[in-house]
Amino acid sequence: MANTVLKDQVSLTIPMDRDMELVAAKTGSVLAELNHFNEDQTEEIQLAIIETCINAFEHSQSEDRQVFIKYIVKADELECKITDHGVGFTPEDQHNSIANRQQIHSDMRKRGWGLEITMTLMDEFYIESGENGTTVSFIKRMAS
Amino acid sequence: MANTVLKDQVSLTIPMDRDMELVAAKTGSVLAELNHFNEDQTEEIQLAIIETCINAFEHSQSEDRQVFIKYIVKADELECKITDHGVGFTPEDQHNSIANRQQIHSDMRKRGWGLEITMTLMDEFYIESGENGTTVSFIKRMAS
Amino acid sequence: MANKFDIQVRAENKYAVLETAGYLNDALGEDLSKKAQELIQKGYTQLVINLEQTALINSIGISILIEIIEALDERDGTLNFCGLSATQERTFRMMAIAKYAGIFPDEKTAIANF
Amino acid sequence: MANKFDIQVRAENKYAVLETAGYLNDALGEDLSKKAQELIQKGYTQLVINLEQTALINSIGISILIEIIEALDERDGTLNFCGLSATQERTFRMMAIAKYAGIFPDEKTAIANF
Ligand SMILES: Nc1ncnc2c1ncn2[C@@H]1O[C@H](COP(=O)(O)OP(=O)(O)O)[C@@H](O)[C@H]1O
Ligand SMILES: Nc1ncnc2c1ncn2[C@@H]1O[C@H](COP(=O)(O)OP(=O)(O)O)[C@@H](O)[C@H]1O
Repeated sequence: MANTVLKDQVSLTIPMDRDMELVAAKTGSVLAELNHFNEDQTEEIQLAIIETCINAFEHSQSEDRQVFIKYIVKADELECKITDHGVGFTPEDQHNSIANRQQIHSDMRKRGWGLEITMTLMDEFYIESGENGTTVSFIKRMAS
Repeated sequence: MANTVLKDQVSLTIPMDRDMELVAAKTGSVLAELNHFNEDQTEEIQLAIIETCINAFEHSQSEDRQVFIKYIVKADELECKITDHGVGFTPEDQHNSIANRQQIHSDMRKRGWGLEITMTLMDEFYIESGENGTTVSFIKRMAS
Repeated sequence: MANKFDIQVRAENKYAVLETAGYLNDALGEDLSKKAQELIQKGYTQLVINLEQTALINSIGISILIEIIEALDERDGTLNFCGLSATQERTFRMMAIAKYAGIFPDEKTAIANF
Repeated sequence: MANKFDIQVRAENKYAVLETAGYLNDALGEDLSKKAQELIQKGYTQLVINLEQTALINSIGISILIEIIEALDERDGTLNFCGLSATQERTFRMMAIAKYAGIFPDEKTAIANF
């Protein structure tokens, strides 16, 4: 860890274990509340964190079984960077996760929603993924 | 960070900044609740974390202005290790903090309570302090 | 708060209400699914799921809700939700759940609209 | 929840009630102290501090409560607390606050016991 002053950054490391995504979500919700986000936005931030953590738990196959979360608090936005040291994925993997499911109503699929929910609820959204793992980043801006 | 599996350990780093002790306390409270601690015990854990973090903010003079918290969850206990990279202190400093205060009622002093509150509310309590900083550790066991 | 495993079932004459409390994840979702299947086995085809005491739902929890909708569909039944937060309702609409299940502000309205 | 700066003051004929909401730290404590001093200036010597909506207090917040007790002591006044959690009451007893201020379960009892 560098000895720099990271005034507005909180870092959290959680094990890939039952309900640990709630710890990450709550940390985000306290930061959102302290930063005066409203209740709906705080819930949206929590859902985005939960979905991204669960994806790392379910899909990353990481050996260290840990998820690393950075929360960066700015005047009117909250950024989260969620990293695993797993196998990574491509847009094709993501597409397959949607295509390969059976369902009764073609427009009501059961899985393959995590990334889409996160993308829809947040204002900015990025994926960096490779053989050293995945970092999903998103930014929520305060409603004006 | 070693690549070992730390199944029951959560790590949090917070800046020494206004209200950040609440982030550390809430993380502890979610872990306590998931571990089925009762409401009183969850509050006690939060208070111990808050007091220890505030001490690091107020007294450590650390240059990196960060506090590092490890939460270790076991079957019927929660351990917290709270570290700063500050100047450290001795039992004498602690004693002076109590002796040098003016007050109307001699038994109702205003400051010098943080460590004592933490010690009283937790089941085990340790201080390691030196010129590289301070680690305060405490364990809360579930009421049987 | 979070993850208090808790499902209340109130079975009336023509319909039944399932009320959840706490984080709706795979575990609580499967518990809910089991209770809904039991009601469906007993012949109930009009179910209300009241999510007022559930602040957080993950997408695995929602996928289990979709399975309940599908099970009711096979018997021409209906599922009505109530007690959703604004964000939950938004997510349900995004996932097309709102097309195959009802979404109502409170239990009374959810029951009145089968 | 946390840190909503919020203090309600209800000044009656003979006493006044101060009700806090949120984390009682230095900031909320100083706000509370200012409001208490204003009441004391106006001649109030019987104050109730209702902490029901305050889930967390830090020791700096408590030190400010002690200053309010001292300010009232100088005028032969009384401070009664109510709405404390079990842990808050335990901490107040440890810090000898319970010797110089009253601790009551609710506002009604706190007011009846000046
Ligand atoms: N952290 C990750 N590591 C590896 N693969 C991932 C990760 N996150 C997402 N994916 C891939 O993207 C797909 C889509 O994820 P998502 O939209 O959350 O739906 P679901 O989890 O239901 O499949 C996953 O099935 C997986 O193949
Ligand atoms: N993390 C720390 N770094 C340096 N000194 C500390 C630290 N924690 C406690 N101390 C010392 O111990 C003393 C007692 O702390 P405490 O019991 O919390 O009372 P207070 O903070 O009101 O002085 C402090 O005044 C300080 O000298």
